[in-house]
Amino acid sequence: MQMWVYIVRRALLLIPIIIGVMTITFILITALPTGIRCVSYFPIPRSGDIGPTGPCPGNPSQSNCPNPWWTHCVSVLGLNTPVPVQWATYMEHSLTFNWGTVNLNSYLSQHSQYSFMAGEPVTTALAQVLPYTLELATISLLLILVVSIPLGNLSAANRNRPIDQASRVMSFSGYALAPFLLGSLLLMAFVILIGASNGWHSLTCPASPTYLEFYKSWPAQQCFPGGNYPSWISNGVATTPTGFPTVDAAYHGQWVIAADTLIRLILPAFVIAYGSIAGLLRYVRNSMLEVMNLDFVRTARAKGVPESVVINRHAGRNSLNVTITVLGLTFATFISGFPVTEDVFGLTGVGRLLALSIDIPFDYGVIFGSVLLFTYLVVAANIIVDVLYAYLDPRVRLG
Amino acid sequence: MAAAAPTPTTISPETPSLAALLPETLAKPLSEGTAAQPEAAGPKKQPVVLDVRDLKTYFYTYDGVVKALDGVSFKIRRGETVGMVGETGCGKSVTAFSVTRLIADPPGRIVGGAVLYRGANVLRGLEHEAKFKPMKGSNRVKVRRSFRRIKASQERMVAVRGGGIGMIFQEPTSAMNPIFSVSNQLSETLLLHRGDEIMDTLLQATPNAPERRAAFEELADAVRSGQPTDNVRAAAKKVGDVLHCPSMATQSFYTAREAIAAGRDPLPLLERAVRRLRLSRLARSYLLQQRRLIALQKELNASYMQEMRDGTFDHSQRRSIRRRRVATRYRGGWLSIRGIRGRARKPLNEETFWRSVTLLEGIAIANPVQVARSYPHELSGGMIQRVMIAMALSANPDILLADEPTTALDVTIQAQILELMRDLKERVGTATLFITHDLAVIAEVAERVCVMYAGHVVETAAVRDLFRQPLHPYSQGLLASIPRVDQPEKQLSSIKGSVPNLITPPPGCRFHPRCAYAMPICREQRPPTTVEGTDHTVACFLYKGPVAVE
Amino acid sequence: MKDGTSATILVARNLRKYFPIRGGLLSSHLGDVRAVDGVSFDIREGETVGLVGESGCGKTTVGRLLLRLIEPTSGHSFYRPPPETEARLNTLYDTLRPFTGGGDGGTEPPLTDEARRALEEIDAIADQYSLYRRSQRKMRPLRGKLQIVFQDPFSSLSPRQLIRDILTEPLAIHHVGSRSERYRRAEELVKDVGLNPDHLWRFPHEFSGGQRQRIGVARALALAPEFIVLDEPTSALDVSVQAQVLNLLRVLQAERGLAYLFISHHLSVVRAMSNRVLVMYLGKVVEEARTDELFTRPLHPYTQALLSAIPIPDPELKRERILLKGDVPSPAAPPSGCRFHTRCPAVMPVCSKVDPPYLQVRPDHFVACHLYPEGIPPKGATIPAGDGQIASAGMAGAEAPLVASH
Amino acid sequence: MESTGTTPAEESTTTKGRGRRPNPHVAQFLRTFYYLRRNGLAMFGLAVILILVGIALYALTLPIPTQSLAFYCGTNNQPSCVPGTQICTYPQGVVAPGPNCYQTPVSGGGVSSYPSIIAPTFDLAHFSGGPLPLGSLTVDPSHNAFFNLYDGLLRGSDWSLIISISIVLSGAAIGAIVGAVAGTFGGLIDEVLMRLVDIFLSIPAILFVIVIIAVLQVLPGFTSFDARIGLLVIGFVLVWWPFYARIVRGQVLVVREQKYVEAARACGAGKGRIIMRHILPNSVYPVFIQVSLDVGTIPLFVGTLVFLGFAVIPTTIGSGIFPEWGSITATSVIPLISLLTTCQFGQCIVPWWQFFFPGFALFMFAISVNFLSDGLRDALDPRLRR
Repeated sequence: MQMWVYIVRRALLLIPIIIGVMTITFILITALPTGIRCVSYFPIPRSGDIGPTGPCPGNPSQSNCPNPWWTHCVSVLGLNTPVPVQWATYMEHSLTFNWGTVNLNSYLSQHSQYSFMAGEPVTTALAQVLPYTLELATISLLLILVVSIPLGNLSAANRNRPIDQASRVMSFSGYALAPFLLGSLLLMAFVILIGASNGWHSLTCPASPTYLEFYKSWPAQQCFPGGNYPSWISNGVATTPTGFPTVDAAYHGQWVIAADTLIRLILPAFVIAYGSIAGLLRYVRNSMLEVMNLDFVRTARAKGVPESVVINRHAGRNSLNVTITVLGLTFATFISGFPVTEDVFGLTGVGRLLALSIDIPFDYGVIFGSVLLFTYLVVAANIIVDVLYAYLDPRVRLG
Repeated sequence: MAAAAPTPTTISPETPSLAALLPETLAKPLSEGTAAQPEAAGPKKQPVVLDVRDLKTYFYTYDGVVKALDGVSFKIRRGETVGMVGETGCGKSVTAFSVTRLIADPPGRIVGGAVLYRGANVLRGLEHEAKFKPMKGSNRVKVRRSFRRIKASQERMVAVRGGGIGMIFQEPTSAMNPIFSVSNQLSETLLLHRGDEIMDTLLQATPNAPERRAAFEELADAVRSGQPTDNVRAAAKKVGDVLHCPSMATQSFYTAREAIAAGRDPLPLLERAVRRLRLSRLARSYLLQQRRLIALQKELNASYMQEMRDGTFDHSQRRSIRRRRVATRYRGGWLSIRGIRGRARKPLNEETFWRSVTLLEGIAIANPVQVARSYPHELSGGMIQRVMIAMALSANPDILLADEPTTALDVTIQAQILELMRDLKERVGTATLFITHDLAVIAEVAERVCVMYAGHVVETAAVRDLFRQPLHPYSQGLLASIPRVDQPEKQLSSIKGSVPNLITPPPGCRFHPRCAYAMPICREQRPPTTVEGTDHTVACFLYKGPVAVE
Repeated sequence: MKDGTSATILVARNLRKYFPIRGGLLSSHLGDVRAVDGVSFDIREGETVGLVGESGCGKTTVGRLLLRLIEPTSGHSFYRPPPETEARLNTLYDTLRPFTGGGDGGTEPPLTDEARRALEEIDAIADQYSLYRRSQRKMRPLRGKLQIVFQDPFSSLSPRQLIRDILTEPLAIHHVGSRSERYRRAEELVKDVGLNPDHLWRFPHEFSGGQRQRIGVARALALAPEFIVLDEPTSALDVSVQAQVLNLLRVLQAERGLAYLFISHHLSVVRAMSNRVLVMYLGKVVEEARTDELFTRPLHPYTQALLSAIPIPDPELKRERILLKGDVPSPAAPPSGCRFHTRCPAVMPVCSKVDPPYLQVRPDHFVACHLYPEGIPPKGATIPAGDGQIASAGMAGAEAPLVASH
Repeated sequence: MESTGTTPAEESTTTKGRGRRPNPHVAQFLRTFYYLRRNGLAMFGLAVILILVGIALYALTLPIPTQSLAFYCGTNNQPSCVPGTQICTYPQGVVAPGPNCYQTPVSGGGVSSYPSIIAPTFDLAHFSGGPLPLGSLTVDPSHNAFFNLYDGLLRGSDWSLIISISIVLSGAAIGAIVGAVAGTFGGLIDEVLMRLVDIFLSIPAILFVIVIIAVLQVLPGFTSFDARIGLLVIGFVLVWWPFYARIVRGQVLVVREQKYVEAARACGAGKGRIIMRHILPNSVYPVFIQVSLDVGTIPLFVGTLVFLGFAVIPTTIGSGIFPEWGSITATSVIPLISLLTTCQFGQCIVPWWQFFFPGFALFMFAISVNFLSDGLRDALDPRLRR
């Protein structure tokens, strides 16, 4: 089978998955009461009444006239049509990125960096915070690969020796430490040990509102060089090519800020990566051990290939396939670390938005939107992994 | 006719002799170590290249200590084929892997004996590698390994494996690395063992020799006029000679053939083919660096051999070698940067590719270029087994350990492989240890036979003697139990019972529970190996011959 | 033994099993692996039929088809048809032969009315006797009568079942007797295959290969079968143990009048065990004859090559052998015409075009090869023309062993 | 006929100790345990788990604490509390001398509506008992229910076990059935079911649970605490079964090809019998291991949910229902973080014990379950045995 055929096949397999995911969300949404759906979909009217009926335009004393907001909502979402039609409407909406609007609950509105989002469409809100999440994701992915693969090979290469034991215990602890626990532990550690003692607390130091307007992140005045802001930020809107804070800072030549932002990402990236590292480490080790028992490794040794080459070239390349696959499989778990971590460290991002929107009253628009977004990230990651796999393994590439 | 046959392999007369590809295979001087060998078997004999003495290999499992090999001794003389036969679990393969120290460790460990390869004891320093402590309350033994020493000894083995002792394995399909192409894996072996030679040819090739055009013309004419393949090869060989690059012969041969087949003018193509010999400065410096590294590795191997031979070695010398290696690597560090390395290696890669094609020709593969480009999963078992053989022999080892090379193959393919091995043996003359459970195959290939049972060698004899008059009851039983296609009326007998488990092997002679002639003494003590007739030894109390000298 | 007195248990006719190959963009049906392509033979009471061939030639698939462990693509195997029906079937299939020759649609001429009628009649008979027309519940009683012993003694016994449970399960399925009676039966079985009742209380992993194989045989015997497919029963065993199992099988056959289909790639074992031998190549039977006949006078070049390729445990005996070129072609894309022509030492132009008919060229000796164009010759006639071409090969392949053994 | 006769050799090879063993299945189990016993980590895990189970059982016997436990404030030489509100007024950042005082930050609402605690020096005596000992914790902003961390841990243990076990088992049951059906029947059924599994698996688990709970909890009937626990369980089960389904199916596909299954078919065994007698018994072990892993993981996830703000913990202590460890940990972490983010460095004392002890319990539980299940995997894997 040609490689492109393989890839296209994988891509085609994604279509039912995406449709299925949307269908699930549709089922859940339809379970919601109409009022809540409308609130999650349309900005709350000035009058503030969100019932089916409202005060009549004629005399405000009566309040049994049909609420135009309500009727509009019902007609747009097709709530009075049969379910299949509703489904079709929903699919159309979600495929055209019409995912409803943000209406802030008390919790969100407290955090100044989110206040501007009120009444915006969910997709724009998400688009604004997505770069932050992606930046974090990239760093923690790098962390995962850089740590787990060499360490796994190492512990496989000298099995049952101290380093192997150590890495095993580490991987176990990774399973047993929830991100919120690990995160707050680290936070506390750094605040108490570092932050309190010297001025070195840009890792964790608290926020300052104006600065947040640019970063929507968690550095504070005293962390910020000189406490004043780059000239290229005007009332919270930065003149930036990309949404990625580090990239932007670098683009504007603000290396200090860029470094500052990166430093802030170290701890959260570590927290997110830790669980995945734990999982991957174990898989790398086991697959490495399995590969090293295979005949062709023995052949290589019998040929007189030095041990280091045997491990890195012959065994390593083969176990890499397994590693990649596992990474794809565990990507969903990896993703689900974001809401908590971003919440703990107060970083801006899709996860934080989700975490904040889970507060009475729920902001269903944001909840569904961000979950869909995360799911699509997972799906995209999976197809990338498939392509990589095909690239790495001739048995797949050449069928 | 190769083209006529739609199936890939065919034993065709046109294939060049492998000896041509493997120069001075037999020219290796046997070191003074062999003089130390006791030449018990008379002057006319060839010198011993592999001498295994009282080899003990145990597996320390949870259930207990599996005494897989318990004092195995045998000799292999230069150029001879020794068959090793026995039932599953008798330790045939373990022997082979112990000789090259490829036993999976843990759980396995070689616990005693000596393996003398050309006078160098491969197992030197074995006793320091691990400490054994029996655990009370169970028949298990705790093994405390000194990983440092084990690592060192494994490093030493690099000097022996491949170049000295080559191996072929049972499962062809799983014996090659699935993600590297055939040529890639052949090249690896070539670079490991013939690297210096390859680099020299590349560095000394004369791509601009004026007389090459004439050679090209001649080759082109030879192909065009449809002359017999031998003539074409001769012409191609001349091209190779002119350019001082033997692999060019193969390349030009195929280039010209394809060009004519495609109805194009071969000359420009040949010119382009020559281009790979015009080395850029980058490539040249890369080659020089690699050349140097290989030379250092050779020095290192020499010192390893010396260490294995007389237990000591010159520390300062080895340290200096290591230091120089590091220095060379460091100085050429820029050459290992991705993009640069790729370009720098290009000539080398092409050279090794065409050399591996030549090798494949040598083992009678009809379309070697395709096979070289393909990946293992695209080839049949028989084909891969051929490639494995080529790979093992390309390093001209003194000894080839063939571990059940035909067991996984069909009868007709097995016939092909045996034919090939016999053929190569005539041309290359490597000594072979042929391990199999099939006495019939032994009868076909071997000159001497060791019969193994439950980790002991119970009988050793010239193949004819063994089949004419097997002495050991086990050998007799084995021979009697083979169904023979040419003797249908033969009543199949069998040895009662089954192979004992080696954790708690029967005391004394391990065969006595199944032996028809078992005597009381068999239960008490292990029978000594006695000499019965010329070069025929047996370990059984039934025979009272003189005890064989170790 | 076409005129043998013993009744026929199974009449297999034109068995075909194609495994579809899926792939491409939408995993569409690309083609078929023709594991079995038009195989016909009979199994009679108390006889052993050998089935030999290289790996991938479809031996095992034939065995599984006979037990209906897989459904065939086409063809029938009739269970115990009455003699006259059997005779009728033979004539019918003879009329059909020219039409069902190649199996790969191209070569066959369009059906004549007669052939069509024959097909209909066969269909009618099949409804009555064919295994594959039976419903599962009507199949069940036959399951006991047709049994199988597998090649791999390690994967053929469930690792989490006691031997006792393994042996009593068939009885339980067929509701034979009470629990205690079943246990008693199991003990008998274990004794029959030469183990002792103590073994009932063990798990499979506690046994050696030979013993496991005995247990496999015991399970097959549990329901008093009349026909057992032996799928390479000894190829996983050591030589010294193999003889034990073979002898056991012989004894059981003698005691209970079992019929065996002995599948193996090991010709010497087949010769030792069977009365008749079928030689398969790429899903087709190329030659069938009585054992001694086949081994002394192999007609098909493939058979000759196969015979000559067997290593003989005798260093003195030096034979020049027929070396076949290359590997077995993939059954997914079998060569046109005679499937052997790509490797055949005696290949002729016709071979690559026409699929040779399957003819009886000597009494009870069937061959599918263009070297033997006519059917059975008059008595006492020499081997038909064409044999001369490969006489030497034939000699080399077949006669040499005889010489050696004299 | 020597070939068909049991020989002493065979006996010696196969019999380990002569005579009938009482029950081979017991022997099998003992064998497994024998392999498990070598694995130090696994035994450690086993020990810890047994202890925790013991604690849980003990907690069940404890009397239900009365509301009065929760109402306490101020001892002598401490500023008096406003009666009935249990709020001691302290200037921020001052270390309290006594153990038991609470102080709410000025700003109301949001995170800071949880009390941040000003801690006295750490003292085990206070920790273990006392009317309102050190490390006491509130579970809702209105401060009408405090409870002793020690009590909480004790009584939370059984909930932790009950919740996670019920979730995992029901998930495994569904998954096993789906996987077995898909694997055995194959074809279209397999295709459909596995696509469904893929869909479920492509939604990150936690987020999926969040969405489900977020939706379900607005529905009528999910208001009471028990209902919310039920909600939690439902949400997790809905998300968890696909994992097991995938594992079981993969295993079934392997087992289905085994010769002994074919032998059973040759004996005329029906599909049901084959699934129940042959396929499931031989493919259940990986699921078993996964289950044991997840038992440890679930409380972590519950904690995460609570941390994200789902109130799945009881607000009425009087009912005798205590939050499980995940919830306790999360609840104690939240004010901590707000404290860290609001107070000035070096001036606030971080009540680390508040989440350290529940967090440690959680961690120990999860990690020992991991040790145990890993040990089980090794012990049950034939390749590692041999």
